[in-house]
Amino acid sequence: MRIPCPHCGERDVSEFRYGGDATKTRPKHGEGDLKAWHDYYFLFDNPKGPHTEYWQHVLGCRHWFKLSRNTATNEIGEAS
Amino acid sequence: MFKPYSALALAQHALSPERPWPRAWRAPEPKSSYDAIIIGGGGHGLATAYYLAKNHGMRNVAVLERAYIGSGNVGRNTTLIRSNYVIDGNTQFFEHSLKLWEGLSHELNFNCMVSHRGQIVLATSPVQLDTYARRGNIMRLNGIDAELLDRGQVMALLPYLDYSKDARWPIWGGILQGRAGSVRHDAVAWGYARAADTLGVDIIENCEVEGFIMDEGKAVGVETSRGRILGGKIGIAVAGHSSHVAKMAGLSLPIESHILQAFVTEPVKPMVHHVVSWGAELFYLSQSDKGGMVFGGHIDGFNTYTQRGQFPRIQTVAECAVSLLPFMSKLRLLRHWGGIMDMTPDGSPFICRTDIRNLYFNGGWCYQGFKATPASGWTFAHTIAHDEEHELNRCYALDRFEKGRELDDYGIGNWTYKQ
Amino acid sequence: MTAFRRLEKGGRIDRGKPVTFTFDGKPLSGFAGDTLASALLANGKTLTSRSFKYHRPRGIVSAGVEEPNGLFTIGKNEPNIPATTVDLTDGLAVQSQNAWPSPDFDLMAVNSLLSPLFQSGFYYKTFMGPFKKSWMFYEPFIRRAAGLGKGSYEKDSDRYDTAHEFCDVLVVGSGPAGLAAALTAGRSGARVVLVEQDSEFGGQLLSERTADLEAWRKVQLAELASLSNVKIRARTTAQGLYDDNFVVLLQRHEESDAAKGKPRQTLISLRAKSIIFATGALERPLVFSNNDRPGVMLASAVRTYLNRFAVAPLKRAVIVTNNDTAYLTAFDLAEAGIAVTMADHRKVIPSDLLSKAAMLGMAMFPGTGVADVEGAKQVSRVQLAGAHSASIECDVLAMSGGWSPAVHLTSHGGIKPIYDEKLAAFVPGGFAAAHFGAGAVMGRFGTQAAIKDGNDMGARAVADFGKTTKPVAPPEGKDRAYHILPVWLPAVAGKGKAFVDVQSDVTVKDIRTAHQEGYVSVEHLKRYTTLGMGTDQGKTSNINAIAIMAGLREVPIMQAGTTTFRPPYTGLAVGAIAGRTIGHHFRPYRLSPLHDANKASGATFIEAGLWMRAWYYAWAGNSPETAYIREMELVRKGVGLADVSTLGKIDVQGPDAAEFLNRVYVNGFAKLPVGKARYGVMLNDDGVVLDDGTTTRISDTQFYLTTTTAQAGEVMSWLEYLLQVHWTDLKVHVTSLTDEWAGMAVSGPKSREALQLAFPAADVSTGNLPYMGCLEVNFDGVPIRLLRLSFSGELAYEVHCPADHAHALWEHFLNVAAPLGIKPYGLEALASLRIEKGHVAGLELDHRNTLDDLGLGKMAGKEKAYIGKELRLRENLQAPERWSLVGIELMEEGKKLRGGSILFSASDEIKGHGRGYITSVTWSTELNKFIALGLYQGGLKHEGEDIICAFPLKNEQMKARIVSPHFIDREGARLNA
Amino acid sequence: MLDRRSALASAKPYVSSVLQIGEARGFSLLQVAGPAKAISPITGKLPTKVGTALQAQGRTLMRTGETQFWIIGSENDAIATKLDGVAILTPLSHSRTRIFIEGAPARDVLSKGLPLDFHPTVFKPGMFAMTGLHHTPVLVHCVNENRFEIYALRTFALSVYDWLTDAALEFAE
Repeated sequence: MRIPCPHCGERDVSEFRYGGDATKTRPKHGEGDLKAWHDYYFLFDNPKGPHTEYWQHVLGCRHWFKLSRNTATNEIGEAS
Repeated sequence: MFKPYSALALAQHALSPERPWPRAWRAPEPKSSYDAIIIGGGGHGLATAYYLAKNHGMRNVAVLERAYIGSGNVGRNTTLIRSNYVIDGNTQFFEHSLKLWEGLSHELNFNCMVSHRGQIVLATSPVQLDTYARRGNIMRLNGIDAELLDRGQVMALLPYLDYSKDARWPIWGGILQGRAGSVRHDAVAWGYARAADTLGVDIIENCEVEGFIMDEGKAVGVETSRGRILGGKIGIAVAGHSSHVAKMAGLSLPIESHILQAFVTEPVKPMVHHVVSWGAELFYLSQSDKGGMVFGGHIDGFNTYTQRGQFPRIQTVAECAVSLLPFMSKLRLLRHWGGIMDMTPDGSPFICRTDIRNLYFNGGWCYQGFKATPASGWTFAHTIAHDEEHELNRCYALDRFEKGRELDDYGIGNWTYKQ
Repeated sequence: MTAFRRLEKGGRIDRGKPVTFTFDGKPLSGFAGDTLASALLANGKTLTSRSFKYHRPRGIVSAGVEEPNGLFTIGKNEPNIPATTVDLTDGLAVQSQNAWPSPDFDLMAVNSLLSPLFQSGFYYKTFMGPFKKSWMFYEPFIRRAAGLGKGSYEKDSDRYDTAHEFCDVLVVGSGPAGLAAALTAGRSGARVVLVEQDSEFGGQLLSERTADLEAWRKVQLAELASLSNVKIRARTTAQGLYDDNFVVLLQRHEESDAAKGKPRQTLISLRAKSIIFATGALERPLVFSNNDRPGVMLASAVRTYLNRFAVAPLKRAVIVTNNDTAYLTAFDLAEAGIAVTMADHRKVIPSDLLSKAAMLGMAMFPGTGVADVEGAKQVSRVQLAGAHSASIECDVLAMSGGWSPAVHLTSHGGIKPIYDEKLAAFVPGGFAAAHFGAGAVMGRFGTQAAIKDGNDMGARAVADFGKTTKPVAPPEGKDRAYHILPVWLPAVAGKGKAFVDVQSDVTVKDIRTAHQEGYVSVEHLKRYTTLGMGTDQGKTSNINAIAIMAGLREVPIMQAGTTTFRPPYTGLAVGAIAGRTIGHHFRPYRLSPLHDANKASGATFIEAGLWMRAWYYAWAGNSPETAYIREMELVRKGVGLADVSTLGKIDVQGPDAAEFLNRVYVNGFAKLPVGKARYGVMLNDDGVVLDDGTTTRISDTQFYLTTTTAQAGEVMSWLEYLLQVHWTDLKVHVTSLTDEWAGMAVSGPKSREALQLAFPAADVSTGNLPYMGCLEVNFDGVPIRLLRLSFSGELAYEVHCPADHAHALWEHFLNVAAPLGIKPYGLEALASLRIEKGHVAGLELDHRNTLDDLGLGKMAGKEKAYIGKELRLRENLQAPERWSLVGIELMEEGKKLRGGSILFSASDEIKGHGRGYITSVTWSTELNKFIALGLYQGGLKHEGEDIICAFPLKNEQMKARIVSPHFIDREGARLNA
Repeated sequence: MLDRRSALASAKPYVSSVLQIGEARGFSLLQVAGPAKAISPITGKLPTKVGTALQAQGRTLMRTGETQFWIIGSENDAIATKLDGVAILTPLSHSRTRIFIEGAPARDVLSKGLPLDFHPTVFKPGMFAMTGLHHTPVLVHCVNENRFEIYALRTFALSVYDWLTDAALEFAE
């Protein structure tokens, strides 16, 4: 798989680190009750199809970014 | 017409080739309703149906399989069985599973080739050996066999590892579970299917569940590619696609689907007589009865439903193989494949009721679905039959994260695939 | 008995270069340009091996990678290599496999007599009794019988390299289609890579005998070689296709020399913008009684041996076919003077073929197939049946069941092949973007069609990058249409076994059995009968099997399903995948800037994660058990110097730096004064401890954060995640300084004196540098940070300096403080000293423990928010009976506490999971006894209670006592001194 | 008195007639985080694209992020004092070991371990890439057609050097 880093351009997946579903909203710092944090941290929509997720170019510029990818095909979409 | 398997029966068939073997399991048309429906004709689903019939007298049961039985992870794993768990709950559950493995071929009258050849986990530092010691002590204290090995003992048992100065990490010792080993994975699905079928269970292949039928918050049936089927109780056992199926019932799970790759070399005469695992990086290898070296490592590290792995992971696993067992270099990779795993925050599974009445969930198996198969079916059947978890699977509830009851057997933290 | 001979002339072999090799120790000879297979045939070796299950005599079937039978062990340690894929080289040592004592006379052949028992899946039906674990008795026999070749434990002396490549167009296969495609694409100036698994380019062309085709091949190759933008690679197999056109190529080098760094093979990871599959097609065997006898071969292979290697059947050949292509073999054989008998399943045969056959004096049997084959170790006679019956003596039986496009690679991407009724074959089920198929793989079998395909696809591939090109001129000639009459089962049932998969010994009867028992899906069929599971992965057997199963199920072949093709295409050495990343190169090693200084100081090193760390020093002893005790005493009584450079260090800068740290640490950092350090703990979102460390405020807007060695990378990534993803409003910049700064701990009652001697100009008095104080000094032009911290509990300092200066500074300390008796101490002593002081470390910070478990609950800010605050409050994480940190003292003389011991109260029954366990153990030089840190149910509520430490692995139990984890200087007098 | 010591001080020299591999010492590395418009007046100019470098006032200026730059100067470069207060400064001179590889086979040798396109028309002089070599993060700078400089983490430098010289064994004497 080749992932387009917004800084460095397309690189092998081996340079990156997956960071999970990017569509979930993290409760504001210091806000949100136990339930809100539980659902945010522990529950995943885990769709079979289009997915927006976080990646870090950890063996590169260390930039964290959003990537859209189809989990049914691994087809890569936009990175931002 | 069930016909027992035996050497004698084989001989009879050999002498009169004309008399055919009966089908291992029937291919019935789905009935309009069952007392219980199990979604998923994998190892866990078939085992569940078998134990529902066997232990709980529920024989009006259907197993619905999207493709052919055993088409999921039961046929895509590295076939290892063991019970070296340290966390209260895990220890007892996986030991119960290993005990069931021990008598399985007999119980099912189907040779699953359960081989207790022993597993050795190798430590690459004194500190790691201490953590293994804790594991081994817990095993012993729970009546499970375990032996702590020093470097010399490991050298004697596994003379072919790299003990040279060239090794990146020296081998400090290891822990041996003699009763651990491997099983012919496909046979598990077929054996449970045949035994369940014999007890009256309908195994329905090419039958995909497309939705749930609810009645006042109760699950009462499923819509399938082969029509509507009602069920008094409905169990989900579709690890790999759990989120996908649970979503049809409106459930959202602490699960992400990841790919785990597995590898097999061309067959050679016996060289490796144990299951060998390594502490430097997750790596495990055994030699199948056919002669191929079967091995694997970590998941690829991101969620996907494709069964295609990424090559960089294949390289890191091959690097482990050659670095630990230098002779592997000349053996040739025959095939590699991927299975879709339910990954959970703490690496442990779910076998439990759900918020929806009469709907039960089994999944989240991470790396350990295969070895758990018998106990998973056994406890899931109990949970479905009694509408209540058995002591052995009480810890595998969906709400354990809300309660802070993680079962992190390796002390690597929640969602560690992100690391 | 020999059935083949080498012709006096012809072929592509180099008769000027004779080659000698050994087969089971006996010397044989061949020529450069031979494969092992052609050389063996030329030497009359038709019986080459024994089959997997029945140990039936077998010979070479094919001339390519699809070879199911002719497997050998090359050299000492390379089993299962198809003779058809080995270039013959001088001194090649070849061993036969899976036969004892020899393939010619194999005692294991008794299996053959028992074969009625060994029907498919027989082992699922027996070997179960009499006992629960009876399989353990049977398994060793099964294992020994299985397994083809023998491996060797000896280390592989060859070298394997890796390479990364990129190109515009990858062309796989160098037959007419591939050559045309590569050249057409190449002419556009695009970066083209052409790979061919054979040692020569040309594919099918290499088996032709017409001069104009050879001339055409040479012309194309010459032009390809002249283009700098085109790379052509022979002996290079496209093994697998992965996501985003990531293709794995295996290149086999003609010569290798590990000592000189010359690899035997190179694994190339190629990213191609587009791919043209010109992978050709594989001929199918026909299924009939005893179709596995040595001398029963694929028709195209017989032709290849004749035309490419000048190896011909002795006198007589029978050919059986269901399509036109086998006539090419027949005609070439006849022209070479071999008596040819032709049996064609088709009643109606194209007239031009009939007339040419007649002209060449071939015996023709239309509508006829093979009923049986005679000859135990080599075909001697063929029984024909059908429209005609005949019994024909022969040396070779050449068969053609039609052609199967090599759709393996095109399927790796997940697109299933589809069945084409007209071709009686599976063809690619479509292509992803930028994928193209050319020639036989598309079911277009003629040379002209292949070249046209190649031209078209080459042009389309480069058109995608807006490039134009011109096509390749084809040679004179005209394709004939491909006529096939599908034949899957024996025309007439013979007496013998009719094999579908010769390598796995799977017969038609086995498939019937599988069908009867309900193993009807293709995957069940394969897994139950092991069909297609051999080293050839069913290249010649899968289609026949699917078709036979479809027949039994009475469904169309497409409905019976296809098999999933998985990489690699052919056997791929695990060593080639691992490349150079093995042995001490397996993972990088990480060295402290003080590594050489440690070495000079007599350190013994130990692997700690990727780091090599100084474990203990020679001055203190020559074993860790004794050395660390003297090193501890040194620190407790005098002054010691330790390398702590491996600590994670992070530069946290920006106007919001204080706010940022205040959020990530459970305790407050907003009001930390400049020049002060503070111990902090971070939680993960789930409320479990992530890491701890000491962080110093350098200025209003700058902090110097340290992490544990183990978690450094994780914490860095976590901080970046928070700043870049969630807290983008905070103006903070984080940078790792782990490599920039070295650190050494100066510890012990005399450490202040040592510091003073090292930095005479600095005021290191308690007033100026109190506990948890920080002082920046400039020494010899080098900026140095003096942090008054203590891991050991003694008066102690950490001295941090830019990495390159650390070595000199270390020596400086050892020199100036020599009068104080300063000496280095290592990791083992560091760990022991911290246990005495009750500092938690790796073994306690294991991602399972909460702040409260570690006795640090009171650190957490009551008012302020911090990461993990909410989930930290989860019910069970607050349970009073949780296992939490305690100190443990051994109460028995002469025994040794052990890490990993399980803890019980004195009254407990010793079983189950206990009430806790020991994390870290040391001998205490202060208390003169073994002490430990551990986790115990209820923690210090039980201080003073006696407990049992159980270590059943060594059948040990010993009495111990729960005490405070702070074994020494609880009030902190020493570190505040 | 506190002399500097290289991470490669004890490295085995690589000897070859066609390829040179060694350490390029004597540089300073300053990481500067801040808006380009504030920084460029002081550095002369700045690269506009991440992954590109240029020379100004005798320094090599690399853009390593949208608002992050590496300034590579002489060992005693004092530019930090000029940038103080203008941007966030982090001295990294000791954190990186600069390994050069020069010669006709340089691109092929690097291709053995770096998943980058080293084709001369793609990886041109003045360009650099932040990537992984032997599982460690490195910055690879194309100085000219046949010369590359690898900025490796200091503590991994010897391991990376060993791997690289082993990869280049076929060109060694």
